Amino acid sequence: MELKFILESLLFSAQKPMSTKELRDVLTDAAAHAEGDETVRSFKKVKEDALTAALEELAAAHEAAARSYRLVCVAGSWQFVSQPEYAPWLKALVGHKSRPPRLSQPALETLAIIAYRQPITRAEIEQVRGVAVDGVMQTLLERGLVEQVGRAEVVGRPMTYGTTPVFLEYFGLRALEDLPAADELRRIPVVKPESLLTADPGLATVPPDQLQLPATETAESASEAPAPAEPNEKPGTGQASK
Amino acid sequence: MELKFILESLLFSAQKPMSTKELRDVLTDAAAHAEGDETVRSFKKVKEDALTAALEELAAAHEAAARSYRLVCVAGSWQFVSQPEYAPWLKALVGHKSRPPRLSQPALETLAIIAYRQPITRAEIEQVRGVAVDGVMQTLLERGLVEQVGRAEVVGRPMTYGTTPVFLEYFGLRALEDLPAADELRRIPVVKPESLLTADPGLATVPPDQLQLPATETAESASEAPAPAEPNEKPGTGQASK
Amino acid sequence: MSDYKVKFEVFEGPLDLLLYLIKKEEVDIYEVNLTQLATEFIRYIEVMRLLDLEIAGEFLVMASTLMYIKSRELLPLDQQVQTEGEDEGEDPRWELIRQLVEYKKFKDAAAQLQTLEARQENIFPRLPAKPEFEAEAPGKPEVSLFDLVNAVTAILKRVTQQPDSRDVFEDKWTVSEKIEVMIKAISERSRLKFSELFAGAMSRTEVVVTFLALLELIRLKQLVAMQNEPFSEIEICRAEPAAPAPAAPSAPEAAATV
Repeated sequence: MELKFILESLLFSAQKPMSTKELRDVLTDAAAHAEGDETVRSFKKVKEDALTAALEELAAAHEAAARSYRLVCVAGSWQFVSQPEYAPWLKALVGHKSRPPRLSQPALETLAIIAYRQPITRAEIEQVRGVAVDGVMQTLLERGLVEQVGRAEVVGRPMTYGTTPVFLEYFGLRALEDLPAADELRRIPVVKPESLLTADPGLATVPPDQLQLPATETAESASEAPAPAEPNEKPGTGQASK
Repeated sequence: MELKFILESLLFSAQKPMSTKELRDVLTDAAAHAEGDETVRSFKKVKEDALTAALEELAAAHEAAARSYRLVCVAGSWQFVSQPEYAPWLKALVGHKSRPPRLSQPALETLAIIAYRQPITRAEIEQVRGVAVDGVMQTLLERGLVEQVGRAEVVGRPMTYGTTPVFLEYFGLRALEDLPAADELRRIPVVKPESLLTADPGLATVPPDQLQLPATETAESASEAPAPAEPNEKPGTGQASK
Repeated sequence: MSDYKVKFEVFEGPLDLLLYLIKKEEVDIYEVNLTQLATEFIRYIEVMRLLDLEIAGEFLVMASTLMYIKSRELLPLDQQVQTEGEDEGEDPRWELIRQLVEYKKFKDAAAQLQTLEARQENIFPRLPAKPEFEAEAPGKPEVSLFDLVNAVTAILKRVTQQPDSRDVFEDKWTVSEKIEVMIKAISERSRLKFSELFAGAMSRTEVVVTFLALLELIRLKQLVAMQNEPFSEIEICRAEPAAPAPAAPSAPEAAATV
């Protein structure tokens, strides 16, 4: 029985990185429970040096084997890690059992509109956001953040929506009154500087009428919108889910 | 990028054993999120056969490497496991947890009969063992090693039993075909003659052919069997199981 | 007495006892002398009776079968022929041997399962920690709209508590003016604390206007709001200019740590 293989079996099964001290403790503990097993007892007091040497040898062997994982020492603790080039598959592996994802930006904006303007119809939401909200509404309804609260007394009597107690819980609010400055946020007119005009009126807090811009203006501003990057798709935004 | 190493990295990182279907799903999912990555996309539709072949190759490579762990297939799912000789240290690592009690001799015998002859009725099991199996069956059912799988098409339509995936896991078997000496003990599917059915309700299966008697003889001998008591229904047999 | 009982129960039934007796004789099952076997079996049962032990029904059934076999053996040959002449297969001796052979095979199979069971106890599956992917940027998650909204609530409360906030009734600030102020501030210092944006606000309205300006700039991808950890102070900084090559994902450094 070689020390390095004992260490390998430990590191391969361990759920976290292990320091040489922790490995040594396991060897000692195993020896204490070994009863008559002389082999197990013979590893009772392995020197730190011998441990480190065995681990180095092991790491070199795995490096040489050039498999999809390596044995590495990070901050004094040893662990097996997968090679970075397999990340696309490992992400897919982890992704399968991911918790409900964070709300997307469109979902948050839609939710904000509903929160401040409830009860509100789908058409009104779309007027504010400037885009269809079917998919987003579906998500919000499924996650129980919004619900149907009645019907608007207008032609067609469309459904109206409002937020749920789950919504308050999700954002750590005690009540709807805790939404910041509801009154002000509803009333404040927004007059945007020419240079920053955009195509989609997206702010939840602004009444639709104040966002209606002449069509020409909108088109122009869209084409000259500064830095047309998509931050949430850029690497480095950290927004990234999981 | 070789398929087998991708699979290796997945099994290396997976939190549970994975079937070829699950592995395939991960490959497909990764391809769907690959965007421009042609390598990742190239594994979008790997055939089940190719997967299995790659896994077998991988398992053989790990076997040949003779390290402290192996890649194995248990109950149709692949996972890395340690070699038994490192158990003393791994037990120390996990803290000497108590395991479920080992199965008793009667339980093992009953389980063997069910494993090789499934689907099988309780009466048939008792006929082979020569004793009642009520208590033992209870234990096996509770531990999830066997389950009801249907009903025999004989008088009284008694329940039939079979083994579960837990059974394969418990004994570290890949499939029922891996049972030792399976051929010899496995039930040969033979349509049972009418006479036998009426003679002994509950007997759905047929003894292995090398032990088989001509149907008529069996029927007669059964009806003529001396002391036709029902051993399994005798109270106070004290024999019972556990 | 209970000791005897326990010992007796070591046999998993009459077949088990018979196999034990056969093994003791060191003969093949097919060649066993059934008459002798019957005698021995019945002797066991007699001992049990003498000791007044409870005897399982299966043993009694087997005893009577064996006695039947034994009695047939004792019959004169011509009478045996008469019985057997009907059909060889009904021979209870053959039936018993068939049962014993079959039972023996499963007993052996059970022993093999036991070996596997013991082996399996010493096998430990690799149970890695869930793979983690390093946050793509140095750990600066963007904050949600509602993190901002919550933050502004606190500021509004503070402004409301200022005694002179009502004096500044006439509010000159517009959202666009605030936007320009903010762009200027951020170009001078790359990073601003959320609270700094509101530090000079004299009224609720000014806070709200500032906030709307901030939201607008975030929406226009001019600024990003970040929070190093939940509930820490939100920071505002310039949005990074668009990455020229979005085809360079951060995969290489995203090694899964296990």
